Amino acid sequence: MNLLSIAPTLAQGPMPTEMGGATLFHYLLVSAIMFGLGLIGFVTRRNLIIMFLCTELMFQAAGIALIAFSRFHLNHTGETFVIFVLTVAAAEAALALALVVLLFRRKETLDASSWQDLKG
Amino acid sequence: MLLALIFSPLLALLGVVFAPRKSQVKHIALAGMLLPLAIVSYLLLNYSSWSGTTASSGRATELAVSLNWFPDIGLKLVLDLNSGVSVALVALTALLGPLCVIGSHTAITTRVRTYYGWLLVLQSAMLGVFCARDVILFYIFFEFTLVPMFVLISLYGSTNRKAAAIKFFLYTFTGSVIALAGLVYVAFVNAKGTGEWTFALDTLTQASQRLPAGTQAWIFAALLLGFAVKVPLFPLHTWLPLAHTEAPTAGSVILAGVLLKLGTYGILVVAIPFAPLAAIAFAPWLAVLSICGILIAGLICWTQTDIKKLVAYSSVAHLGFCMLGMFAMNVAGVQGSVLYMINHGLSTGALFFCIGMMYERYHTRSLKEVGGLAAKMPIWACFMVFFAMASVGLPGLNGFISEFLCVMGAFQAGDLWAAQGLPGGTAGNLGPYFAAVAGTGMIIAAIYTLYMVGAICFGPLKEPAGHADHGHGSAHGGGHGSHAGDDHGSLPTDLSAREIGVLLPLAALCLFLGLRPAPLMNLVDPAVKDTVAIVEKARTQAKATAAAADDNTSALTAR
Amino acid sequence: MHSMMSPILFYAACAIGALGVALAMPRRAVSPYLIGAIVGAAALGLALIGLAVAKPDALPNFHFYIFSAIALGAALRCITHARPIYSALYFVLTILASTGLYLILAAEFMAFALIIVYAGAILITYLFVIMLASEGPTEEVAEAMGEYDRVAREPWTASIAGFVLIAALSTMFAAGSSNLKLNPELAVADRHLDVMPKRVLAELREAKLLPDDSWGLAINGTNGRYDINPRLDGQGSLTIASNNGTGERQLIAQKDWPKGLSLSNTEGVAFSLIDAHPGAIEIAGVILLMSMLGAVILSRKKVEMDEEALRQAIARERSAERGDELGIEGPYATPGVGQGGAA
Amino acid sequence: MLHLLELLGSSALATTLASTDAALASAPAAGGGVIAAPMWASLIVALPLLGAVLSTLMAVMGVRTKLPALMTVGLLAASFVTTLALFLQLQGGPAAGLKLYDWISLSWGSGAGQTFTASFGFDFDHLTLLWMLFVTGLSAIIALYASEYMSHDVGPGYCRFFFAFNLFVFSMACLVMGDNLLLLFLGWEGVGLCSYLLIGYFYRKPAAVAAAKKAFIVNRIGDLGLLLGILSTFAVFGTIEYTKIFAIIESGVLPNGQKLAEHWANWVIPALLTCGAFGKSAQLFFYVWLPDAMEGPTPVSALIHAATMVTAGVFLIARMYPLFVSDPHLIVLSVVAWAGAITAIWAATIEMAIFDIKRVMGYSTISQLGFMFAGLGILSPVGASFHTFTHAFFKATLFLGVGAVMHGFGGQLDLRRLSGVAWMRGFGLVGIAMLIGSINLSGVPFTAGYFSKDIILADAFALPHGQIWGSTAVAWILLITAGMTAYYTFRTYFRVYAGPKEFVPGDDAELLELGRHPKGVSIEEWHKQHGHGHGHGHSHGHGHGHDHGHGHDHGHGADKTATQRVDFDPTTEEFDPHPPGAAMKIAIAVAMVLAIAAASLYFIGPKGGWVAGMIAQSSAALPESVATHAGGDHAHGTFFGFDPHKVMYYVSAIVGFIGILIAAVLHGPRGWQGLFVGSRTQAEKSRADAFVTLFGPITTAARNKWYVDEIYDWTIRTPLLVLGHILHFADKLGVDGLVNLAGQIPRGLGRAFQTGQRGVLNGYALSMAAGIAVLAMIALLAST
Repeated sequence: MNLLSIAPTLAQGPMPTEMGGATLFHYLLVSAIMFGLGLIGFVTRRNLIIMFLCTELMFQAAGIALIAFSRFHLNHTGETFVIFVLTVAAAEAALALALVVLLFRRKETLDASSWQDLKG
Repeated sequence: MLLALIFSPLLALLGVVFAPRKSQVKHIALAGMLLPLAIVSYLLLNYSSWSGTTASSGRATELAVSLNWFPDIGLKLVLDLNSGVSVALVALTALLGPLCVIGSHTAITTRVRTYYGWLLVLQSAMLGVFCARDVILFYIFFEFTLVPMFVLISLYGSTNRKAAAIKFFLYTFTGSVIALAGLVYVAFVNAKGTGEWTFALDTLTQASQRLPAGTQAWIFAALLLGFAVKVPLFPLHTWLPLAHTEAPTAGSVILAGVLLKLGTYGILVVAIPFAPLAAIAFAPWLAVLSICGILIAGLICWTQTDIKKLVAYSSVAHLGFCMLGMFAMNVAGVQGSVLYMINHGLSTGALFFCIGMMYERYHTRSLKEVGGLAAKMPIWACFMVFFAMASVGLPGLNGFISEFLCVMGAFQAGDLWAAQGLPGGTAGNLGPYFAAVAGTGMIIAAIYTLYMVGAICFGPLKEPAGHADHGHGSAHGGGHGSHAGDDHGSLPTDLSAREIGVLLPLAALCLFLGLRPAPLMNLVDPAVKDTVAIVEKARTQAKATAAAADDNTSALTAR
Repeated sequence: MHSMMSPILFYAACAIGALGVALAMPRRAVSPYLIGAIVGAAALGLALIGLAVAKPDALPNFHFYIFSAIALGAALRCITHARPIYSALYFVLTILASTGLYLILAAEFMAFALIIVYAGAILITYLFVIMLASEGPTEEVAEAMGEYDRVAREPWTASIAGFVLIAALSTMFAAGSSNLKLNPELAVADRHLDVMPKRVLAELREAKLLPDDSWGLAINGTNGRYDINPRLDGQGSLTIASNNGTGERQLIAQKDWPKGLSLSNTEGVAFSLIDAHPGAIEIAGVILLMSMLGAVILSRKKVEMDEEALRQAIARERSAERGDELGIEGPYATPGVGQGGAA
Repeated sequence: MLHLLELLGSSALATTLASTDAALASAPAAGGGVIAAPMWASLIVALPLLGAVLSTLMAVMGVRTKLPALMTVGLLAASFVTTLALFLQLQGGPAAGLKLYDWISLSWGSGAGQTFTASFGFDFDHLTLLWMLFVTGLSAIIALYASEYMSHDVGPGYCRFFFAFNLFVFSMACLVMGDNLLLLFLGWEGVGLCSYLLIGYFYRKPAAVAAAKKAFIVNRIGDLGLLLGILSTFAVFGTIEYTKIFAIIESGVLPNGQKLAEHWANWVIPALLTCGAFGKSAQLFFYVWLPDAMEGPTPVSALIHAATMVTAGVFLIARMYPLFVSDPHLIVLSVVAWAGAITAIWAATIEMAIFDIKRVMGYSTISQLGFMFAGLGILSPVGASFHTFTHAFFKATLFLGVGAVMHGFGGQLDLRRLSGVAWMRGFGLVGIAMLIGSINLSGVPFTAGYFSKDIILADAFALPHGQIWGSTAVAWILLITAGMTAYYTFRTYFRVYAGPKEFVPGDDAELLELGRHPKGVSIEEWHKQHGHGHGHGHSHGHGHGHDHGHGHDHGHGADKTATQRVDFDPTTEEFDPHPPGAAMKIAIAVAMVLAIAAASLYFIGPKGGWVAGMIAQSSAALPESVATHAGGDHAHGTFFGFDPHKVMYYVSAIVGFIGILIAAVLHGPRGWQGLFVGSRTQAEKSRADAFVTLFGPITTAARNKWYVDEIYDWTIRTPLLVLGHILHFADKLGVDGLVNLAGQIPRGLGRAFQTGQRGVLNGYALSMAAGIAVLAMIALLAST
């Protein structure tokens, strides 16, 4: 598809009709809600793995926002950043999960609240 | 010269840090302390040559040092000794420094470098406060005394030292931060008026005096709060007994001898000249607080069994007299107040030395455990009685002159005399009642001092367990091995020559200043009169304003 | 905000959403997640109504609704499901739905990359770890789930905080996005055509826009680049020049360009990455390398169960009347590794 | 450099010498009638000071001989000679002044009263000379006495004693001769210090320490009044120099133009000064310290607490008499008169009941001081001064006698355990001295005490009604007290000095050592056997050094606790009274002679005797306006219609004899021959004891000093101490509590937020999220 053909409308108005009339705000709203859910999950869940999953959720929310911005601005910087986010998410998954395994071996539990050695 | 005076202890600090052997440290430190003393002595000897004909404020002496520091905000490094009060206090500081080092030879045996190093830093900072003629510099020196003292208390104090050090630091620091706010505010107002930032003491003093009474009240309150904590004025005194009790001997001596004077000096040199109108308005209330301090602290002294705490509380009472004289704000009162700073430093410092010497031998300060030491340590007891008498204000010794002048200042300063046209009064808003009530403090002083002397020196000999078995004349070998670093085997039963050497100069000065205070009084007289003149000017100004207001109202009513 | 959606309805939706999420959280008693889900859906609907009320003529099309509803619903279940496995799977669903949104946003490359990397790689790792780190399944399924899975921590506070944040973010987004203007300078859409002359020539040739084979792309005299100037408004042009020595030039307006003469999304991303953000690639590479090393080191590390945990584990096991079989040594604390273990 | 010297006052002497003339030259203009005294007059002050310094040096050098005593006696004698020479030079002339240097000098303007100067300078007028004569003279005598009395303590203690002794004389000289009130205050507190040091001389005795403390503190209460008086004086008169004050008083117009007679200063300042005088002279409720002060060594009691220091109050009032009489209503003098009378009779009641002979003398001093104050109060400065003068000698004699007994009998002071002392070997002189002292005190005709007391009594009766409120009542009280005085004096005399030779040695270990020996061995043999260094009697003079050849060395203070002495055991040991040695005897004899000779002064000079002449030439003389009413031939008051000045000779003699008679009946020998040895048995003594039962609890109360000490303890000391404790706790809990509370605020906040810092990851995340949410909301609300 030719971006140029839809560029003016996308930039200033709703989405092209064939893709729906969503504006940037709609995507940002979805992103915000997803981020909020991820945050809530991170705060409420005690399972370390789920907590990491929730951070992934927040990454994802950020990704949607970035892609939407990228689309809005008609450049690819946002997408580049999503790649970066993806990289970080992958790295985090690798490291964090390794840590989780380690911690689990230590205490036989995934409960985040069993790790409060820094408690003041 | 002044730079050398202030920084020579720091020079010795290098020596202390890099001395090849620990045993050399105290000698280097002593040298570092003696250097300022030598400089001060030299300055005093040539007083006329550098002070000029008058040492009135606003007039730089030959010694003045003025270096740009942060020129962008008008911060300068200005040092001068153009006020007799500063000269006297610098001399006191320079004198107590070496004595503290000598007095600590046997008391401090662990972490020697740290101890003497901080002592030197402290000395430098204290000398700096009295020389600084730039409020920010003043404030920096003022605050920098806290750190060494904090270290000295928290490392070398007795059992409860940590809490004492923290309380000392936080309490005084909180106060002085408020004072800083006041100082900066004045500088700000001045900068707004002139368009140029400066922190020069004289400039700010003049700028601040021009402010309206309402503003001055706030400035005075801020400054006073900072300095009154240091003094300490009555309800703000609670850090002092704790700090004194826990501090090592030299710490107590310096605390009582010099650090408390930073507060009174600040009030005299900064707070009152900055806000004379407010000072006049607040004087009776502050005098009431001072008197409360005299009486309440005095009575509390009487109930103490910890001798160091007793002397600490007595400091509160004594400084109450000092403040009373200062808030009389006439020549006699302020003169007495300044003399009190010096005299209290000498006599109470010496008392702390004495107690420290006793503590080194018995490792207790409780009057329940030791007593009647005159039988065992007659020389010590003689000094103890002597300094107790000096601190109780016996005529002929230094304490009396200052106490008398303070009370006299309070007595004179009232409209009572002027209303009757009597010659002996001065302007002011205290009066004979203040003096009379404060005078009862002299009785209480006698009560608690004699209680202390009677318990510690006289009566049947009482020693803590482990000491009674020492035959007289024999050295204290063991018997109290519980104390870490206890190597006082060399301490004789009575005072050693070194210890006598510490106390004797103080005793001689007490006696000399008691019988012939004229040199000191002449030295501080111009500065005192300047301060009083500032207050008098404000007083007449306030009266003129009030009279004008009266005229207006009467004119209105007439209409 | 008002231009985008009705604030009152939106804030009400946030409140209801908070209620729904809090209700949906796993808790000690029977979790009313169904009710929570319904309430959450109601909230979503309310938000939509809010959008509709504010701008009835600009309703997004249903693709957006479907994908976002699936994504958010799955996300909700992801954070509320008591079982980690299901959470992970719901997360995959979220990812898939998100890719739908990506596609709508014309980010094909990212959509597929997301599926491959996230759904494919990362989530599989998660699943592995979840299985690795969960207690073995037993007869009573509920017992196998840890207390920490079954009970959420402070659901109400968290929901309220989260939704306050959502409300705040949304409000800001609304305000910000309505003020946001496209900056043509930053729009790069087809800008990189001048660095791929062969492709441009091929397209032109195929579209028969070149008079003959001797014609090629003209070079701009001022900057020395091919003179290809696409513009966002379609008013751009490119110049071709004849190579036969006459120096003849011809302008082709943008509207006459062949359809294929534009950058695909993948190409755009590639240019963006390599041309505009080469450092990011390097950094990403380093990060990945490091994380790989870290993961290797961490997973090789031998750990000993710490004593207190061991006691608790034993107690747990005893209470489950399994203590005798397992003994003191846990499954991951083999004898003899104590000395080398991390303190 | 010169400037510095000037600054440090090293050249003080030079400048002083130079400025003295100038000062003195200007003085007459300001104060009138002051001429320059010769420079050597300052020796009166300087010699005792030198003595103090030398004593210190001797202590430092470890002198273990009687050198300090000899030095002191010499210096004090020289001081006395100087005083005498000065007296002879100035006698009959105007007052002289000598200014050494400005002690405190302060000025805040050039106007009147804007310069405060307290110089180290002296005024020599007849009042000060009168005082200085007996102060220096008696101190020299008593120093001689003390040289032997204190000989058991040769060493640092001895030096300490004579240091304080010298310092006392120096302070007393400053007090008396100072030319301004502040120098008087210096002396005033200085004598207080010496009194403190000397009462507490036996510092291991808790009673002595407590007594010393009490003396100092009670004195300080009075001193506050004095200090405020000085300040008021300066405020009102603009100066504290006597000559200038007197000049103003004489003119009758204050610097502010008001008339002194109509100004409050004429009674407020005297009232304040009187407060100080009462403290120092143990009048009214201030008296409590003086009996306790008898804990000090007896020479100290004799000199300080009987003859000299306690009369400082009398001196102060006499010194400032012009101001006292400037009040037309004489309010303060009325108070002084009544205070004196009440104190006199109050102390007398106690004396009649107690048994401690030294305390009897102490209370007797209070009582006699009451006489002096009453004398001042009833406008008889002459009587008061004369009585001070005579009292100094005869009371010193009595004290020295008591000291000899105490010294000889192991510290025994209970008059029930001593009898017939006068007849014992070596105590004859003591007996005679006591008799002479007693007849003086009792007012037996033609003794010095008789004349001096007469003047007071006669002047009291002679005073017209209304001038001093209730002067006749005061007179009657004094007359009754005179009778009581006679009674208690001779009660002591008859019990202790007359009667059969019996005694129980006291429990003072130091003094017991002088006379103890095993049963069956005479003391001479005992000492010979043991090579004891004890001097005995006259042969050794002052040879009580125990510092050699004996196992326990108790020669000096530091070692005393180390040597535990075996208590005196009457079953195996005997005690021989230890008679006074030569030094003590000489001192007693001289004092005795002077006590007798003082009577002759009544006949020297103009009417009223030599003292009257001295007073008349001093500032204490009654001004004409007052004198026309009081004293002299213009007496308005009468004694039953007779002229009191004539009839009082007989009345007081009769009263005195009645007192002696009662004492003789109750305590004395039966019959004429009873004055001699063995005429009365131990059993007969209880005649008085049977008699006292009649009074029942009154005696007990009097014996316990009317429980005044206890009352003070419960009304002042304990409440204050309790208040101190309360304040201490209030300080700790309240003031410091507030501070700590302020310190707790950050800590509490920290605690409050600590719950968020549980170490739980979720918690941190939650707080972070909530924080961001809140911040975002704030930002939003702020932007809209």
